[in-house]
Amino acid sequence: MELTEEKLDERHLDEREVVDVVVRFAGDSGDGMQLTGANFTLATALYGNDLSTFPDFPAEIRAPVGATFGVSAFQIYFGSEDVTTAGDALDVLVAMNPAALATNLANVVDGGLVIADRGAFTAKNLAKAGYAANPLDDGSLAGHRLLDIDISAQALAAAEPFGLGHKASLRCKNMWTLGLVMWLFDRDLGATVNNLKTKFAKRPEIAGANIAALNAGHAFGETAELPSGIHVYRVPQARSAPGLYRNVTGTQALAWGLLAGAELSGIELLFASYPITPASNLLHELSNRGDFRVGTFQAEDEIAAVCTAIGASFAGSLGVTSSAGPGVALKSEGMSLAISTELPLLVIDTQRGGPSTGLPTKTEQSDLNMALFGRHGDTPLPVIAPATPPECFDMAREAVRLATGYMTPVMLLSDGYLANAAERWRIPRVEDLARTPVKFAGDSGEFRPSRRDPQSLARNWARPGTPGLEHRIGGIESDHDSGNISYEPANHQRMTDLRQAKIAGIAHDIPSQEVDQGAASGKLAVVGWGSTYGAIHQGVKRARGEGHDVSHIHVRHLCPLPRNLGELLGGFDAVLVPEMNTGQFARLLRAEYLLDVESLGKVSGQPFKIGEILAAIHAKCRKEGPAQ
Amino acid sequence: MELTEEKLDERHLDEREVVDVVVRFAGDSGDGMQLTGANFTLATALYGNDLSTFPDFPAEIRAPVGATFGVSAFQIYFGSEDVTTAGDALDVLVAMNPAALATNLANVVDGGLVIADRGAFTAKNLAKAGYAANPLDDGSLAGHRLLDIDISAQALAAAEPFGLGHKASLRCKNMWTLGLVMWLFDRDLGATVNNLKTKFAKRPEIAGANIAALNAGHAFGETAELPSGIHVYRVPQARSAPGLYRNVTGTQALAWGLLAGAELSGIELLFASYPITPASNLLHELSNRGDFRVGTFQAEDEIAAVCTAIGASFAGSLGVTSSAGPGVALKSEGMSLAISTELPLLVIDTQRGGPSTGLPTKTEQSDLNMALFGRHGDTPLPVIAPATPPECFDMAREAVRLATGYMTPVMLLSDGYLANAAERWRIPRVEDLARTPVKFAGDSGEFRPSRRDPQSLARNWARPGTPGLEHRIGGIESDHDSGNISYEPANHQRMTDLRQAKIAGIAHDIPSQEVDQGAASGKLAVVGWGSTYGAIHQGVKRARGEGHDVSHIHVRHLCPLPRNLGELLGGFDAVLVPEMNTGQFARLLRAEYLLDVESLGKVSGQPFKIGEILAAIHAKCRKEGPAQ
Amino acid sequence: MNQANLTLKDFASDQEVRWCPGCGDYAILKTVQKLLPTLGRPRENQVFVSGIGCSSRFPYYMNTYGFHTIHGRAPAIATGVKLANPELDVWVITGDGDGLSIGGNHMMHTLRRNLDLQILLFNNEIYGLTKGQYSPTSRLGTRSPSSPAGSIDPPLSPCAVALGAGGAFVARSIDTHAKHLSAVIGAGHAHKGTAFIEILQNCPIYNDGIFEPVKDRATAPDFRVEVEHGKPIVFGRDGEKAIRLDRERLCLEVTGADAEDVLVHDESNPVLAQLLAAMGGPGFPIAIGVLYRHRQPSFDEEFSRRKGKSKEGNLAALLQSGNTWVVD
Amino acid sequence: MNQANLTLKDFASDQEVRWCPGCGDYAILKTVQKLLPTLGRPRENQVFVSGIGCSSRFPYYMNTYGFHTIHGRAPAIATGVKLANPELDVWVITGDGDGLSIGGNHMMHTLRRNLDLQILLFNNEIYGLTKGQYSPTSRLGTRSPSSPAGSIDPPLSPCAVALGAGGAFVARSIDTHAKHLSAVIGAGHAHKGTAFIEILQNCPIYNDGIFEPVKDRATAPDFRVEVEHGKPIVFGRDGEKAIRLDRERLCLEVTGADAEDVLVHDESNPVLAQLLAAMGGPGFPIAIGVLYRHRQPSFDEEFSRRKGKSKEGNLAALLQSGNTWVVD
Ligand SMILES: Cc1ncc(C[n+]2csc(CCOP(=O)(O)OP(=O)(O)O)c2C)c(N)n1
Ligand SMILES: Cc1ncc(C[n+]2csc(CCOP(=O)(O)OP(=O)(O)O)c2C)c(N)n1
Ligand code: SF4
Ligand code: SF4
Ligand SMILES: [Mg+2]
Ligand SMILES: [Mg+2]
Repeated sequence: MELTEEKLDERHLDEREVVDVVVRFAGDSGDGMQLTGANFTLATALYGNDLSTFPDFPAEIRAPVGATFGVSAFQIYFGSEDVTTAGDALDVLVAMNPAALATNLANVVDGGLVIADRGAFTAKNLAKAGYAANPLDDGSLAGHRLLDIDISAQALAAAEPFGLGHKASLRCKNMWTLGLVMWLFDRDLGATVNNLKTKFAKRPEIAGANIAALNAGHAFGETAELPSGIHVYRVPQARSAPGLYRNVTGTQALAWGLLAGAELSGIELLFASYPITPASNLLHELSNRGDFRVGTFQAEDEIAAVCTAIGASFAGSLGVTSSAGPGVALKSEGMSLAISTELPLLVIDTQRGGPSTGLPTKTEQSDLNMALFGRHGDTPLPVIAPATPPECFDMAREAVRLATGYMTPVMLLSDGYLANAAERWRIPRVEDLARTPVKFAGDSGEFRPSRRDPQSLARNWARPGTPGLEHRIGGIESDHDSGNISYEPANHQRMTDLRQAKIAGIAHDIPSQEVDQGAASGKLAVVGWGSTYGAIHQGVKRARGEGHDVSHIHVRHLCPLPRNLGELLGGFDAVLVPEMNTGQFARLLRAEYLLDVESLGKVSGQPFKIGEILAAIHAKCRKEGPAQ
Repeated sequence: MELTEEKLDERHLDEREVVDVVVRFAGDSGDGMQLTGANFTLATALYGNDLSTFPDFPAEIRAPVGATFGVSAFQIYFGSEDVTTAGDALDVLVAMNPAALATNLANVVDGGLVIADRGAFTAKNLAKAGYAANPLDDGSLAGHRLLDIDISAQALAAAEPFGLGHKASLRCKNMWTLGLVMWLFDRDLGATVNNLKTKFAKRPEIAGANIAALNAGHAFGETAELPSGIHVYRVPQARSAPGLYRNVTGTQALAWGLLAGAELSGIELLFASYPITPASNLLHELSNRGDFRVGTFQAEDEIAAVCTAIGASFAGSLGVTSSAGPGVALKSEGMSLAISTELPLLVIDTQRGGPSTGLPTKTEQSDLNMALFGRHGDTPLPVIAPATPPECFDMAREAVRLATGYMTPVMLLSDGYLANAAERWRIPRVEDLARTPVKFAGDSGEFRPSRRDPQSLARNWARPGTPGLEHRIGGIESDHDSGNISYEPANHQRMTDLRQAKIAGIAHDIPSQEVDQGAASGKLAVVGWGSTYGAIHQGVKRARGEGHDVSHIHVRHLCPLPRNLGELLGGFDAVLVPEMNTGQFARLLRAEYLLDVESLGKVSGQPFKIGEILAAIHAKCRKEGPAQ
Repeated sequence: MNQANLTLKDFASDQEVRWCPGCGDYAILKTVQKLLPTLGRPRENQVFVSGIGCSSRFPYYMNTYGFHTIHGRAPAIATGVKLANPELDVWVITGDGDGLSIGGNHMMHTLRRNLDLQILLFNNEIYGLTKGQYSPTSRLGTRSPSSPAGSIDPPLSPCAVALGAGGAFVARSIDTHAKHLSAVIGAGHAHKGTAFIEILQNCPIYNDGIFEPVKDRATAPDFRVEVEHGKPIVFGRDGEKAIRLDRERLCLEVTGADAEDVLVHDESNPVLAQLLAAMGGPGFPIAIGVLYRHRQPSFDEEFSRRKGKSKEGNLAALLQSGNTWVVD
Repeated sequence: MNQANLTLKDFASDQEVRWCPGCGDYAILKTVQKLLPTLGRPRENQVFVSGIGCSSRFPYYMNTYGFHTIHGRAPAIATGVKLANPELDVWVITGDGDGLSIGGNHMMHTLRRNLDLQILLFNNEIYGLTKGQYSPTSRLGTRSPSSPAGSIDPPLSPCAVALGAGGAFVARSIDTHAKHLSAVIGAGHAHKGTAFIEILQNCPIYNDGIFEPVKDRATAPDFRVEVEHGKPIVFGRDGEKAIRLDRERLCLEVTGADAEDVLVHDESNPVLAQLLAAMGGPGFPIAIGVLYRHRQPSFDEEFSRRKGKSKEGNLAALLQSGNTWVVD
């Protein structure tokens, strides 16, 4: 199906009270936009809004000042309920320089607010951004609300008393801007002030200057004469279940889920990895966690990483490895070994734009085929995919459960968007989390590595160091009964069948597929997996609001698929699968259920917009008949 | 579908003239069975029979004498027409020792002939083969024709005059046996005599002893009183198109096809590989061909091999690399680079039993999924598979044509059976082979690596060393127009679509799918790919002979599929896909055409038997209604 | 099981040994099976990890824990085993192809990290299992199925590579020289850190006799020299020859055993180790024994120290760390 | 184009250079762009092949043939380029991560084969592109996102690895030391065989200043020494210090420039090369310049000789070789 977009033309800022808002902070890499966004996010969370955020880094480490390709941005979508994406279009754009404006303006809604640092709109910067004339002056922003302030000057003034010198004082301009935006949405400055004090505990003059700038920005909003139509907007608090909350990124939640999984299973993790964008953060996150049941190992390459993990699993830990597409491709021979020797293993793929080096900092879901089929021989393994940042916590634990419970490698698919996006999370109580204890073979009775649990078909697991359980395993086909090498034709067939049956059997041990939104049968099912959740959720919600008979089904277990999925999908006249690839999951469903599943592919390195999902639903409903 | 077998109970030896016969020579690795088989094959070809052969090596390099796991065998199926497999069951078994008998007897048809060297049925050898009593004496061979001769003694006697000493004289027993079997089928000894003279040109006494043994074996058949029912069998000559013929293995034909492809395209090949069973023979074959347009390079590993090939392609040669499953898995990251940079490349996978190290010396087709889907990102490439040893010659040329014509990596799938099996081949005249010349970009006009042929969508190819065409390529997404790095979302979508369209477009440039046997629509289509051709051909032929409405369709282009395939298959009530994996091609057809294609999987390391195909057809026809 | 009473038999598995008749691997297997009971370490703590190759079948024949993995990756897998459980004695069994061709990178990095492993590299200068192609240690001009006109790649010297990678225990021995081999492997086991041991191994099928001069009783005294720390480097049938170092030109020379400046082996000197590793060629013996030994912290010691605090972390506290808020 | 008239500008592509401000890569780029027109070789015969990393962006900025490939594999891809067309000058651009971590094996085997390539390894002792994790050349204790408490793996010495692999041209230079760098690269280009050149490169973002002592005008004379064949190894602000070799203990020492036994550099001596490659640490300067140079046949020369007969083969004759028969 052709990808088109519908503009969600929501002129939020025309009202004083708005349901939800999208704000984007954009500037040079050195402008501190990520820090600004993080503090605004925290204030927003404390205010009580639901929210979703996404940092958007440039590919270059440090681009020259003022370059369009060096723009670093942080986007936040917040509102009074059910926020699940970082937003399609911008209500507010903070542009710290011309490049930031040039690269983001097209995304601002009509009547949206642009806050620009006039001080940075110098001739040089304008030229770098490709502007012939200054857009702040030539009327090209007429359709928008505009706040053009010499923020640089304002920040310098606010920082002056702290005697930092020009360059360091100028660095406070992001806090000045933050103060202003805080005022705009009635957010409290307290948490940011505390953060600044902690961060610069050893440099109180820097903390002071930043806090002064923050306050000055806020005061500016309160006192200055602003153009009409710019004022404080109220975003009502979200209705949320009671509990303790925090913000969490996909990577954080994944890391913590692994730690929780280890603790709940009573097993040690060995996390072996080789850096690669956007997967490295998981390595970084866990490298700090030596006080938990995890050791981290930076290997010489991805092959060594997966092999080290496999070695750890042989020795009775759970080996975990993590990479992005190019690195996961290199792990495939190792994974085949783990399948053949039936060792637990966790492979986490944080997908990015492909093929080859592709678009390393962008998001995509195009490694699904590789996860399912990318190994030599018949090599089934479970593949799972969390849908949201908080869900990464649960799916990491699920991966640990499946790997150790079935003695199998498990692939968990994340992506560049999911890894970096943050959402509100109601922190679970550790006591409430299900325990999934691992059992090792004991030293009683005659031991064979090939003995299996009749239910799960998992072979038993003997830890080296246990007297009496000495045994050998390897990647040559092994005899079903003795576990020794076997070249017997019938045995190879039997073992192949067994490997299939073991993985297929997991379908009995996972939740049956539920419908996320809408009826369990009807005209159209929009079926997603992974990080497309948020956009599909919103798109379906809006379409349903318009009266369309459409449901949202989101699949977390991609292999084996939930047992009821075929029947469920069969109950719809049409099935549409939006995914950030050329239709890989759609193809899986077609082969599996012989349903004429349609693919809505997007391969641009960008997540789906709500408007794209909505447009596809509209197109589909037009084709299939009028809304009911 | 469940795999079962039907015994093709053809008691060929009950007649004096027989349509076809299966002979298997089996003995210790040191017994020279491969040489024996090769000479018998040549005599059979010269006699004018159609034939198909398969050597069956043990996994061990040199097993201890007399061990069952050390049995080396050579099987030949020959007849008066249309021989396409090495045969299901044995009409004649030559067992040079008890181990050879023990491991092969079950495969001999009732009334089949067993020729055994009584001299090797010593207590020690019997014990090693697991016999409590001597099967030559205890009546256990009663259902068979038996020729038990002290071949060792006969050979010693024949070799005596040449003064070689005991050990070397004993080595002549295979030639003695060959002489006897030659007599049995009225074959001429001349070619073998010549071969022996050439082989032992420097050791005339060895040549002499072997020739004497050969003649003695033949004379024994002519003169000795043989048990009733054992006599000379006449196998009528095959009716063949006129021309020059030879025997050729899949590996040989593949190697020669590559050389021919290079010559016909006017391009140099760089063949870079790392040894692995059963792919190494292709490296060996080409390492001897320095006088053709091919350089061979033994790399340090498979990754280096594929990368060296890619480098050669960048430099204006055609890079070719070859491996089996574990090695091809390692090449996947490199292949993704070649797809992204649109360089020609040929990857040949001689599939073996998997997963992991699996069954290295056995055959399987379980790398299809990997070939189609085993890379990160959306990475389409053409996948083709020859069906018979002679066809390897044509498909190798086809691979060269596609790779250079479309600037794309191509995967060619062979397997352990196809690589080692030999069939009769009518040698084509080189003048008759189609030329597929490669065009390089010239130095006229403004050059961009991204410029493409509007028809094929292939980008143009500039050879380093050409003045004025200096340019850079790489694995980061490149701009559709300029070829420079581009992180533009819309461009990535466009390039992704382009890569899909380029490969999909090849469907217009390949033959449409034909029906190998039977009608173009009907009750049942048996659809195969690769080396299963022979068994399916025979199975369908027999079923059709019995009056069943069944057709055989064999697919050579697996990606893209022939344009008419969907429609063709849609014309059958049922589609059955026998393949040596758990149903990978069947799944592809299901997803592609939404037809309820059924899989007949065999994963035992062994090729299909005709009887297995036949049984499946019977089962299917029973289900679908009586034969018409 | 009482460790003290274990014998060779206790270390032999029930699997039939399937190397070719006459293969040097048999001798190495016997030596290791005989050595292990004498090391005073529990059998259940012994783990043999191998890649793919004839040599890599080794673990199947040891009645210990064993893992026959994939081609070239044994050092990486062994690293995982050791990091997961540093109590284990981890042995890597590899070949010249497995360990230096496809597996060269893991070999290099394992040596650099100095993980406490024993690496036994069976060097037969050929790819045995795949039927005899030349390997990265094959001599120039080696004719093989993939180099019918003779190989053109200069070979690697395994010990030189190990030293270049920073290996802290580098030794060489010979398959059938049981006493020497046993002593060298024992020393490697005693060394805390990566012990790299090259074992010259005959492949009678594909590369027969290449080490014959250093193995044959008659010729060996002229073609090999056993170096020992603190001892002069003397060889020859009657110990009549010796090695001296030309300290000006920095190269080794053959001299008489009675010369004044016979070189005394110092296994702590890396320069000497490099010279001895490279020694060979016309007139020179090759050196066997411990060429280099240098104690330095092993990676697993450091790793364990870091991991020491494991399990002290409080999960609930982690989940609640940083900024949180309550909705009631 | 008339090669003789080419200048630096002709070797600069139209792509905007995108390294961080202050990155040492800029200086190397300029040096190479300036050097190439002086080599007397056609521009169209220059091919730059790189892996992945900041350094590996290099080929984009050269107006020559260029291939930005995948992580660690540049030497293998360059091998293919050179074998396909030995007329080309093939340059490999790589980093400490690209060339020695993931790519260590190809590096080693390329050096061993002695293919005629120039390998420039930009050693900033860090993974720049992936935002600053420690690399295999990072010093012990390096704090980075993946080693927050300090790294525990001893680093590799690139030149030592190259020598261990049998490298026949091994040199070291410094990003901003343009004259020296240019001379060393020029020498590498002139060398027939693999020229391995380690370039100490500053990454101001993730590993700023690690080479400051050897780069800073004030401190450099004490911290580095330029070795030249046949010249005494002398350093210090006033050339007052020198290196001598303790020929008994086989180790280097710092002495006065007026000492009698100042070491004279001999680039043909592998032992000396190893000593100089390893030189460093408290009190010692590091050596820059050509540490080792040894002419031996290059792989591509041998390969081409073998391939010489190409196209002589007759296809029809091949297809009809061996046993055939006619059916009429
Ligand atoms: C990924 C992969 N590539 C190639 C092979 C084929 N292979 C198996 S063993 C081997 C070489 C063995 O040589 P070596 O390590 O010297 O062992 P040897 O047999 O000589 O003891 C090769 C190339 C494989 N099994 N897996
Ligand atoms: C297969 C693969 N693994 C990992 C990466 C991620 N990666 C890119 S560059 C790099 C390291 C770069 O370090 P170095 O070679 O030292 O180059 P520098 O950036 O420091 O110049 C890594 C780990 C990748 N692109 N591909
Ligand atoms: S091929 Fe060589 S190395 Fe392998 S088992 Fe046989 S003799 Fe030993
Ligand atoms: S990160 Fe470091 S090495 Fe990379 S471009 Fe920036 S300064 Fe240079
Ligand atoms: Mg070997
Ligand atoms: Mg670096």
